Amino acid sequence: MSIIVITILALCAIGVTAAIILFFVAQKFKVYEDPRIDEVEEALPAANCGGCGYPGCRGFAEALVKADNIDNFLCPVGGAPVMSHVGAILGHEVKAAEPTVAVLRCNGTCENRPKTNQYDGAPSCTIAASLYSGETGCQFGCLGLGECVDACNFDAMYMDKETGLPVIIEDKCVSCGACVKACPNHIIELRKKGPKSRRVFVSCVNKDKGAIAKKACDVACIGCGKCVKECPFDAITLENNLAYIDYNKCKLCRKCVIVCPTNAIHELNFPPRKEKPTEKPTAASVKPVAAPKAEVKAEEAPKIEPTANDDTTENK
Amino acid sequence: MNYIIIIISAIFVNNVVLAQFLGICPFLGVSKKVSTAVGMSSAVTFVMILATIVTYLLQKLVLDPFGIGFMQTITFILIIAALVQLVEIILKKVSPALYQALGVFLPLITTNCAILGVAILTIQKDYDLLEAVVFSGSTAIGFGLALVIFAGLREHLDLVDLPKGIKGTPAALIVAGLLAMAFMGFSGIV
Amino acid sequence: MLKTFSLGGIHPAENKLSASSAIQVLPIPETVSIPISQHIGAPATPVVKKNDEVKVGQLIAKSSGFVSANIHSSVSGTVFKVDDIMDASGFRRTSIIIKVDGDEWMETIDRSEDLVKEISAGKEEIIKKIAEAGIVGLGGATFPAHVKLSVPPGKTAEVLIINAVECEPYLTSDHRVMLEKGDEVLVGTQILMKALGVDRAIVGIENNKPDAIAHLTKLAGNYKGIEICPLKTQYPQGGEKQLISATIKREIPSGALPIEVGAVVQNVGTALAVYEAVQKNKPLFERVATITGKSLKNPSNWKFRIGTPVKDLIDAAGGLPEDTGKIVGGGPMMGKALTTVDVPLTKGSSGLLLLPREEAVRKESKPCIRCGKCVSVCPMGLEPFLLMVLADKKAYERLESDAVMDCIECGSCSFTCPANRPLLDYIRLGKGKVGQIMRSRK
Amino acid sequence: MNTKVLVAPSPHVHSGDSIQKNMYGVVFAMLPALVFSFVYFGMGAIIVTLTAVASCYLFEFLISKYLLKKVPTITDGSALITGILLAFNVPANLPIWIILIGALVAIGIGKMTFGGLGNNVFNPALVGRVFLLISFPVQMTSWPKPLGFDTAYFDAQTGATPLALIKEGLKKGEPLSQLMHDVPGNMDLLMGNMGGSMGEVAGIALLLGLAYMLFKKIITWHIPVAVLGTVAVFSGILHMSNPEAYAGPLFHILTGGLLLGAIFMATDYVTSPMSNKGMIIYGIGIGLLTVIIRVFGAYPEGVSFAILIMNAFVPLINVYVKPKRFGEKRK
Amino acid sequence: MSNIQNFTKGLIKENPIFVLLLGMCPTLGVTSSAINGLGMGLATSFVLIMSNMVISMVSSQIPEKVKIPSFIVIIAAFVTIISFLMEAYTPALHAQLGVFIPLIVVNCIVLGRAEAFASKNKILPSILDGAGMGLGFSMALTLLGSVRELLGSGKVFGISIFSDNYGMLIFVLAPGAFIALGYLIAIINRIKKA
Amino acid sequence: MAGKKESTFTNMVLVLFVITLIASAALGAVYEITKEPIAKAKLAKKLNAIKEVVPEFNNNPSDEMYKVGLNEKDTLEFYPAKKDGILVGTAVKTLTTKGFGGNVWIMVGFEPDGTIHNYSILEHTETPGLGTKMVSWFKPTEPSREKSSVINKNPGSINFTVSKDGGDIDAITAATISSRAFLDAIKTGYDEYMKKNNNKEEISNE
Ligand SMILES: Cc1cc2nc3c(=O)[nH]c(=O)nc-3n(C[C@H](O)[C@H](O)[C@H](O)COP(=O)(O)O)c2cc1C
Ligand SMILES: Cc1cc2nc3c(=O)[nH]c(=O)nc-3n(C[C@H](O)[C@H](O)[C@H](O)COP(=O)(O)O)c2cc1C
Ligand SMILES: Cc1cc2nc3c(=O)[nH]c(=O)nc-3n(C[C@H](O)[C@H](O)[C@H](O)COP(=O)(O)O)c2cc1C
Ligand SMILES: Cc1cc2nc3c(=O)[nH]c(=O)nc-3n(C[C@H](O)[C@H](O)[C@H](O)CO)c2cc1C
Ligand code: SF4
Ligand code: SF4
Ligand code: SF4
Ligand code: SF4
Ligand code: FES
Repeated sequence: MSIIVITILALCAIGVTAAIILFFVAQKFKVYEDPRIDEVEEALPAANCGGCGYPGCRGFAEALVKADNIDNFLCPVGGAPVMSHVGAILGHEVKAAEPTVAVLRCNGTCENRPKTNQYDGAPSCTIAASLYSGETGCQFGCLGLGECVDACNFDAMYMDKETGLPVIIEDKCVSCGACVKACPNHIIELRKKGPKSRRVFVSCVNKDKGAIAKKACDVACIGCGKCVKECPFDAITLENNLAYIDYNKCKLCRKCVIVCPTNAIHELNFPPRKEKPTEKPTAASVKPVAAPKAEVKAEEAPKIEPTANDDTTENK
Repeated sequence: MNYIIIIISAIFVNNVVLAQFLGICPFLGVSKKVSTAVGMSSAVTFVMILATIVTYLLQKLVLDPFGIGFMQTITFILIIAALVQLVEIILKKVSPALYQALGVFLPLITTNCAILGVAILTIQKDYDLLEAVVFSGSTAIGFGLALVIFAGLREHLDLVDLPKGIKGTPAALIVAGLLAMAFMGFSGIV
Repeated sequence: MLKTFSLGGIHPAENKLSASSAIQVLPIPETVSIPISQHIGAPATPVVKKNDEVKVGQLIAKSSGFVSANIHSSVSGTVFKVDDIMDASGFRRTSIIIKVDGDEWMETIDRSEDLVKEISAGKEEIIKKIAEAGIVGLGGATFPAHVKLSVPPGKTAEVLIINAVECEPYLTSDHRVMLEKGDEVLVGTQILMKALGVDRAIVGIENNKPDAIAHLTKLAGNYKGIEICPLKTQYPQGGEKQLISATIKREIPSGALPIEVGAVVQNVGTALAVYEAVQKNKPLFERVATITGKSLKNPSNWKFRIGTPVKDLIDAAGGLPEDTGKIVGGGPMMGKALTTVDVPLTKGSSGLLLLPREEAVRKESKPCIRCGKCVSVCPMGLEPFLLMVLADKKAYERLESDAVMDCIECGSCSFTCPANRPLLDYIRLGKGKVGQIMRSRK
Repeated sequence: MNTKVLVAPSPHVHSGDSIQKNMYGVVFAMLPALVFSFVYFGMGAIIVTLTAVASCYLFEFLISKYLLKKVPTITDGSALITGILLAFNVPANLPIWIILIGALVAIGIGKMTFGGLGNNVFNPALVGRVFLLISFPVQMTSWPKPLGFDTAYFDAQTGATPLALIKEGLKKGEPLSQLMHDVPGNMDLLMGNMGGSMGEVAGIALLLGLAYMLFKKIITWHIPVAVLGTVAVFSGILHMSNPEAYAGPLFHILTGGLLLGAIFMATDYVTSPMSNKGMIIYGIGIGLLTVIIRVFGAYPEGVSFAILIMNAFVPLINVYVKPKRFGEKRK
Repeated sequence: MSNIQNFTKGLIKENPIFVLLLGMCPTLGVTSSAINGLGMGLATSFVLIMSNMVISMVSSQIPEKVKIPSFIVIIAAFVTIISFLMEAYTPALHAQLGVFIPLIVVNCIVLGRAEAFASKNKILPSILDGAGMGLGFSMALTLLGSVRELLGSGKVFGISIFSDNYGMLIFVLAPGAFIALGYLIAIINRIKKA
Repeated sequence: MAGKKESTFTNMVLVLFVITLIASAALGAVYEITKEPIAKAKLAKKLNAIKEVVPEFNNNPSDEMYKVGLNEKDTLEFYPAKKDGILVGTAVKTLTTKGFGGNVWIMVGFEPDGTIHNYSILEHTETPGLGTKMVSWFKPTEPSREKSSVINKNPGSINFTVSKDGGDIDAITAATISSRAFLDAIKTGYDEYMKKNNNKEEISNE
């Protein structure tokens, strides 16, 4: 039995001595630190396993407190619950903003925009853009080398081989803006998703004078200003020969779409339209399959997600 | 000569990580960058030597005389945990620069089995105090060597397009395996 | 052992097809389009407007800053319009388009062929004249010459180096200029020496031009302080830093200018232009260029008026060959590919190379096999394979610490890489980004 | 013009060098050694080589096509080199199934796991070889006699390499001078008159290969010279300190896979440093480790391990040993 | 989270080895045979369950500052207990596992679960969590042990599958441990994706 | 968290104290409980090892165990096995330091004349798959491998070294070092045993 007594005595002695020493040393050597570090550390599992890639939980906590955005951090032990808790402590809650989605503002398909030369350099839009104007007569349009697609971490984009343009899969796009940043020609824009994903926008960024633009690309905005006049809500502005629709003002009346002589204005995810049967073949290629005109050119139309009847999208 | 054998054995032949499987978690976790790996190695070296001395004395002065050798695990880990915390607190105050370089790795060390493992192995191998210090020091150097080489390899792999399933831990483990295989060349040196 | 630079280097096939073809004069076209930005620095400001009458050599756009250059009309006629036209890169750039009418020169220009050896102008006047004449570096960089000659306070120039290397394959215009205008070039060199206040000049010539070396060596006896320095044939000997290293064994530190080691480098063509500007009052409105290519009927050297369409030059040399795959403005290593032949020749046009398609098309890029050949050829001692990966991964900090800004874009790495990797494409990208970052930090 | 003009950044011309040219150049340089091995080891060598090469090709093809889902690039010739070198590194009587495992490990683990040519960190052929050596020590250390061999140091069926012979003898406490009587003379070593793996025996053939590769600028001199020089110096020092315990430099250089390793395997582009300075450090490391393992370690032969260990250092070397930059102050 | 989930999540979704990558040392160190893997797994499970249980009971009484030391003491006690029990009743296995038994103390899984789960949950969920994690750990260790044993000596749990002449020795040695685990995780990643 | 104790000094020390108290009490208790079985297990192990290597006996060899120092650190242990008081064999716990991985401990049983009855490997650090083969290599069941057997051989009467060194025993393939070590251990045991035995015989003869 004596062994038990010794055991107890020894261990308690060690434990208590350690505790006392620690306590006093801790008092004596106190250093000020951001109190949030302690808070965050508390939220972490304290396994100190290094699985996060940081030196221990405290190291991770410090990194978290310093970071502006904790999306790319993960504690493998605690998983998502811990991370959201940390997010709450640091006030990194996702702001419930109006949903936006990436929109491609170029419709210069191989068909609409004839190639004038052949790019043979490294397959990167930025490299091509810093070298020259691109394979077509339009110096503003999509270069078609897919840098935006590479930038997207959510598999929300792919290059359509037939059109030579990237396609955004609306359902997958989380509106992170990576593609917007990647594109050297600033063709992609994050626009308000709109009710039932319905959107109207000018699918062109060409600032050349009408004649030059038209020569380079069949569906270029030629800056004629008809849409500006047509719009009852003053949502459209014309600058540098290019129309732009302010999505905050646009009420989705679609009048501009009809008057545009080059079909540069696109409508997305609208139900079929009865009036105006006159065909505008080129615009069909990016309009959803649901649109009536699309049937004519169904074969050539690229695979666009049939989102028109999508219930999951935000309905405001 | 004895010391030389201990040193070579601990660093190369029976490398803690590559042959003894101790301290694998930090080996895999803190090896993404060479600079961090160096910091971690220095911290481990420091703590490992310190811990070995303290636990050695504990064993010889307390556990053995009282015949409570079976308390080894529990007392050692308690002591190591306290020690690490102590070092951390003191370092933070006394030398913030050193703390930045080493201290941040300290919490990670408590749960590094290499520390406890070496403390226990030292007792098992029946070393005297000086041998114990040499042993723990060179074990730590062996840990550092493996860690730094490995971090270099991983930095390199970061710049390479690895196949999807392999990227990350599997690649790290396989590289570690090949590294361990290469280190088997040292076998038999002592 | 012939002199050469300290690190790396390659020896591409020389292909100097037009070396023995004497400089011809290209007929004046019906219209010229003269871009207002033909130099490094701020674009010039047009001083003429539609329907203005202009003479040859008349100022039509004025330098708009310290680093900028005057632009003169290369023809006489009427200004048709000042408008955006497509440049060689397909972007629209402002140009002055002039309808040609006769060939009336400004009266101030001395049109005689006599050699004027006596340098009457003083230091300041020389630099002023050079600035007025709109002279830019004709070696490729088109850096305004007067800026280079204005040695910043605290620095002293010790030696002038004349870049007569012409290390680019195919190109021969400098070669021909040396043979046909040797004396003018040497007088130009003396003028530059005077402007810089140095008493020593070195003309670096690669030994694949033995006739030029012989010719200039003979003439140089008549001029004080000019040495002709034959160099081993190796690309990119013509790079400013390489040439300095080859001729005076000094290496310009990273990020510094030649003046740091007491040197100023000017191209032979520039020397000729300086001669004409200072001694003959002739602004820079014409220059010599090579048109060449293996399938071209008549590879040759031409003196052309700035603003002449590229097409005219091609037609003069026998027309565009059937198999042309790439039209390169400049040499094959550093030149710029043109999208169309409907663009004007400019001050920077030192040559036009028509590459057959099969030679021009790039081979498929393979993964880097880490052979290290790019490292060993890089004249700047960089690691192109690494810089490419870093640029691709957007690791700008490491790019900077791995000295991406030192890259002179010589292309030796891409040329050599057995895996056909587009190294320089990415390095240039990285350089651009790092440059932006560095500037924004200031 | 019927086709559109090309536009690309400069440079617009290329040297015409290609991966294939380099790889097949190496293969060509290995031919003399291959011929020697066929002559010495006869049918066995032919079978081993063919199996190794064929299986390397096969595994590379299958893995890249079905696991990595990439277009297989087996034509680049690197699998051929791996196959030949794997064969060069094993005894000529190795059972076929072991060769298959070796090829699978070399290509599968050593190379394709990292994504294929150019990405691996360890020399694939050596990964295969060492894997086999550790896994099948019995088969991997039973060297067949070269044809027409009649020195007295063989067991019934198999022979030992000169290095193994010396190691065994020294362990038993015999003096070196005694042992040296049993091993072939330097001339024999140079001509391949000894036991050993297929490719390592004929020093003269390997040197021929080296000359070819240097001439063709496939490799530079740095690595082979650094390796061989270090081995010569280090083993020379040991030898002078105690001639009875340590063999001399020439013996070390000519025996075992040192020449094979220094010429064909340490020089592998993918797994060696990029800068000249780095290559020399790497070569010195290999030389030191080789001698250490040979003289002090359990394995009689150290080159394979030495190269693999130094492979692991290559990324560090590449990061910390930069080429001399232009304009940098020389120290 | 239901109790069932508390239990099952450790098996696959949050498998401590294949997914969380914790407790690597014993994983690699003792899995040279299936039986060793299983033994280690069970020993660890015991500690996990018991420490989770006790910690969930007492954690509300423990001040923040001494949380970790207290937990460590509790865990270490159980580790020592299991070590005694094994030494008494399965001495052969105890000898095989060697130093890795005391090292259960520093196994990140044990402390990790104590902190992340047990200290914040009631007894029953904590026990289930421990059991699930323990089972996941044991399964993983047994799997790795089986693979290594099979490749290394042609056996699984000592039962011959093929002649050990064909065994690849390297798999029972250190390098084989890393390599086998690496590929196992790669395969599991791949299956999870598919 | 509600009800959480604050980190005051007393709380800290108190809690830690209580926990260590309980932990150590539990530990001590378990230690006491398992002390016996552990000792038993250890003994059983030893007895089993002895049983394996000597002919049947009915005494307790541990009681009659004697030790012989080999060097300053290591000692050989001798366990005489007697059936009905007559010595039928002696189990010798012997070792060699020449193993590939370090020391190898072997329990070898000698019949009274020194013939090897059987052996078992107690502890070793040889390489799995190579040196470890010694566990069964030297007691083959196939007659064809008779030459590698040590069973029923007397180290005194044959050349007890591996055939490579000119001896009569075939070494483990590719593990000559381990084989040498193995034979060395047995020879050591044999020599010490014979020394002791001869002495004893002399004593008993007197
Ligand atoms: C932004 C900039 C500033 C320069 N400033 C000077 C200068 O102050 N003095 C000078 O002699 N050269 C100056 N240079 C010219 C360079 O030294 C060099 O001659 C020019 O970039 C062309 O060289 P390259 O063709 O080798 O690229 C400058 C160049 C650039 C791009
Ligand atoms: C890679 C490279 C090669 C060059 N080759 C030549 C050349 O062959 N001849 C030349 O005059 N300038 C060449 N240059 C331009 C020179 O660096 C430098 O700008 C020029 O000699 C300065 O003279 P300039 O201002 O009169 O043009 C080259 C530049 C680089 C970067
Ligand atoms: C990693 C490794 C482990 C080895 N393990 C052993 C071993 O346990 N026992 C042994 O005798 N030889 C072992 N060897 C082999 C010896 O180094 C030596 O080559 C062998 O004993 C020579 O015997 P042989 O003449 O029968 O081939 C091992 C070798 C290596 C490289
Ligand atoms: C000079 C040279 C040496 C090579 N040596 C080897 C070698 O030792 N082992 C090997 O598997 N491949 C070798 N290769 C082929 C190739 O580089 C190797 O398979 C890559 O490591 C695969 O990524 C060599 C190639 C070259 C050009
Ligand atoms: S990169 Fe971001 S914004 Fe662009 S498509 Fe992908 S998810 Fe949407
Ligand atoms: S949208 Fe922009 S980034 Fe995307 S392919 Fe077109 S040019 Fe490239
Ligand atoms: S382009 Fe730049 S990186 Fe490439 S060789 Fe030339 S200087 Fe070096
Ligand atoms: S030359 Fe090409 S293949 Fe060789 S290292 Fe450089 S980038 Fe890689
Ligand atoms: S189990 Fe994590 S370091 Fe060993």
